[in-house]
Amino acid sequence: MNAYLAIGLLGILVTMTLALVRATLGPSVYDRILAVNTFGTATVLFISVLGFLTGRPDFLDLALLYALLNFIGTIAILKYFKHGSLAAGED
Amino acid sequence: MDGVREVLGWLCIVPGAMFCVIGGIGLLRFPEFYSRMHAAGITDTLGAALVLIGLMFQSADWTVAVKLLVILFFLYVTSPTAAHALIHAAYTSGHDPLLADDGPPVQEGDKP
Amino acid sequence: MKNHVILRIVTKLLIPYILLYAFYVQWHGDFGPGGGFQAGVIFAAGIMLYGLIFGLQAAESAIRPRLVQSGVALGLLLYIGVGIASMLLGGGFLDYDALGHDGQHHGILLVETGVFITVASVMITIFYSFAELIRRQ
Amino acid sequence: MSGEQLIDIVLLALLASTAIAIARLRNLLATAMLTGIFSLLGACWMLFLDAPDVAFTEAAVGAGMSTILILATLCVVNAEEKPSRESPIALVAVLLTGGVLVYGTLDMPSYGDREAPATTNPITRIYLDSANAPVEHEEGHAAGSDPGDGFAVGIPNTVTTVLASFRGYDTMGETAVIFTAGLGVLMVLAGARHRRPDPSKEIDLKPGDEGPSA
Repeated sequence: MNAYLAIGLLGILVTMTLALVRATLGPSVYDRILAVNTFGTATVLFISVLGFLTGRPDFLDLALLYALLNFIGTIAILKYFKHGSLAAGED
Repeated sequence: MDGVREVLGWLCIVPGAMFCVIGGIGLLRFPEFYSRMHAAGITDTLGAALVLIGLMFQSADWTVAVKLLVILFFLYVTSPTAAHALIHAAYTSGHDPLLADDGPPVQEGDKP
Repeated sequence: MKNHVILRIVTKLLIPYILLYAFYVQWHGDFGPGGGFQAGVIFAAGIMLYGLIFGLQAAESAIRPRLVQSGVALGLLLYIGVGIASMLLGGGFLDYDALGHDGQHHGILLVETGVFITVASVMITIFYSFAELIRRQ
Repeated sequence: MSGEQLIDIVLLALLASTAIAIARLRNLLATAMLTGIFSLLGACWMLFLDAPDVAFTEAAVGAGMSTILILATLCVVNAEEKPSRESPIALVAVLLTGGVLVYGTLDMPSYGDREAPATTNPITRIYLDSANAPVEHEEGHAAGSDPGDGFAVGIPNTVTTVLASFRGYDTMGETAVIFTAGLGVLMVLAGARHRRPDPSKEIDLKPGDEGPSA
């Protein structure tokens, strides 16, 4: 186990905790969305570092999946919140 | 070669994780949404880039390095876009930033 | 969201890669993590993103509702068809060795394709009917 | 190794606190977002337990897909949970069920146990051996041969092999379940389409403040 990878993993876990606290407290919806977004980035990093730490780089497929798909959730929440509906798109 | 790798790991991954934590602290401690956005940007850009680049130096196989590069590319495309959409939605729906008259005084020339 | 230029451009950039990644997960499932179910969900998520940004009508003209509705049954039929084909070729039900040279490999790929078609179609159909329901309200 | 245990404990604590937050929040939009976080954490934890295929499924469904479907449901129903009276009977029922479940896990082998039935059962060895054995291309390799001798698949990902080949019947059943579930959801939604919506149930969300959170 490489020390710097372990330290990196712990740092990312701390970030995840902080983002989770913000997502729970967040006074406005936007704060929550921001926290979820940061949490998603931290998850991508967590998975990548964990893959290297355990010597299984095929975990990176998962990180790539999150890098591609995290965006969708954010957009969906924003759209729902802005239009009050997911279907409004022809405006 | 392993020594160089280790030095690069210490130089990239640990500062990257540090920037992530700094962004997280800012996300939690800053007073209002727009300044929290600024803090979250640190995690999304500097933290992610440093960690992923540090991992690139660790990878034994070039396909792994390319995968990391692709992840970095998509993170760099999607997270600014999400941030833009988020801040646009917040601003146009009347979520006002905390300005000088609302809170503790700030310096002159710090125009909104 | 249709007038949101940055979102539209980035979505246009992103969707081909999401769909491509779905196919990567589908065909690469033998070597890495993944398989038909995951690939179907990822494919459907790509289509949903398209529907969210460009509107339901654009998504429905890209992937016709009739097509996905038939896809729901088609995938399962493909799965069962592989089983029946292996029976006709002299093996048992879903015995891929009967499919000939390298039969296990081909059988698994075909079956995973069936799962992919069903899962993607079910997810897209549910999305379409939800959007239709919301629009009528 | 204590480092692994530390990560394990932190991940589980995060999962538990997310679950409590989901249960305590009244705003369903915030709940939808926290569900997304729960899914991300779940994928991380499953990955940590060395189950990349399960984590991959969780990731594919949790990122985007489930959020969209939950939000679509919120479009149709009210976005605020009705205040419910907390009754002690419910607490007792939950504690009882939880206690029974925990009691049930006591019989299970611990994580990574060498003597676990899944490890000692001979079928595991047969599965692993025949999934990883290279295919030998010989004529007369009888169809329907007995798994164990001469039966080889030669696909690196054992999970795919077990799911699609050795347990092909199971996976077919699962596909049929997805098919049936899809049909069921379609019928429910089509039934709701014919009813006239109640105009008083209009979604009314003011941006900015969601009111007090737990």
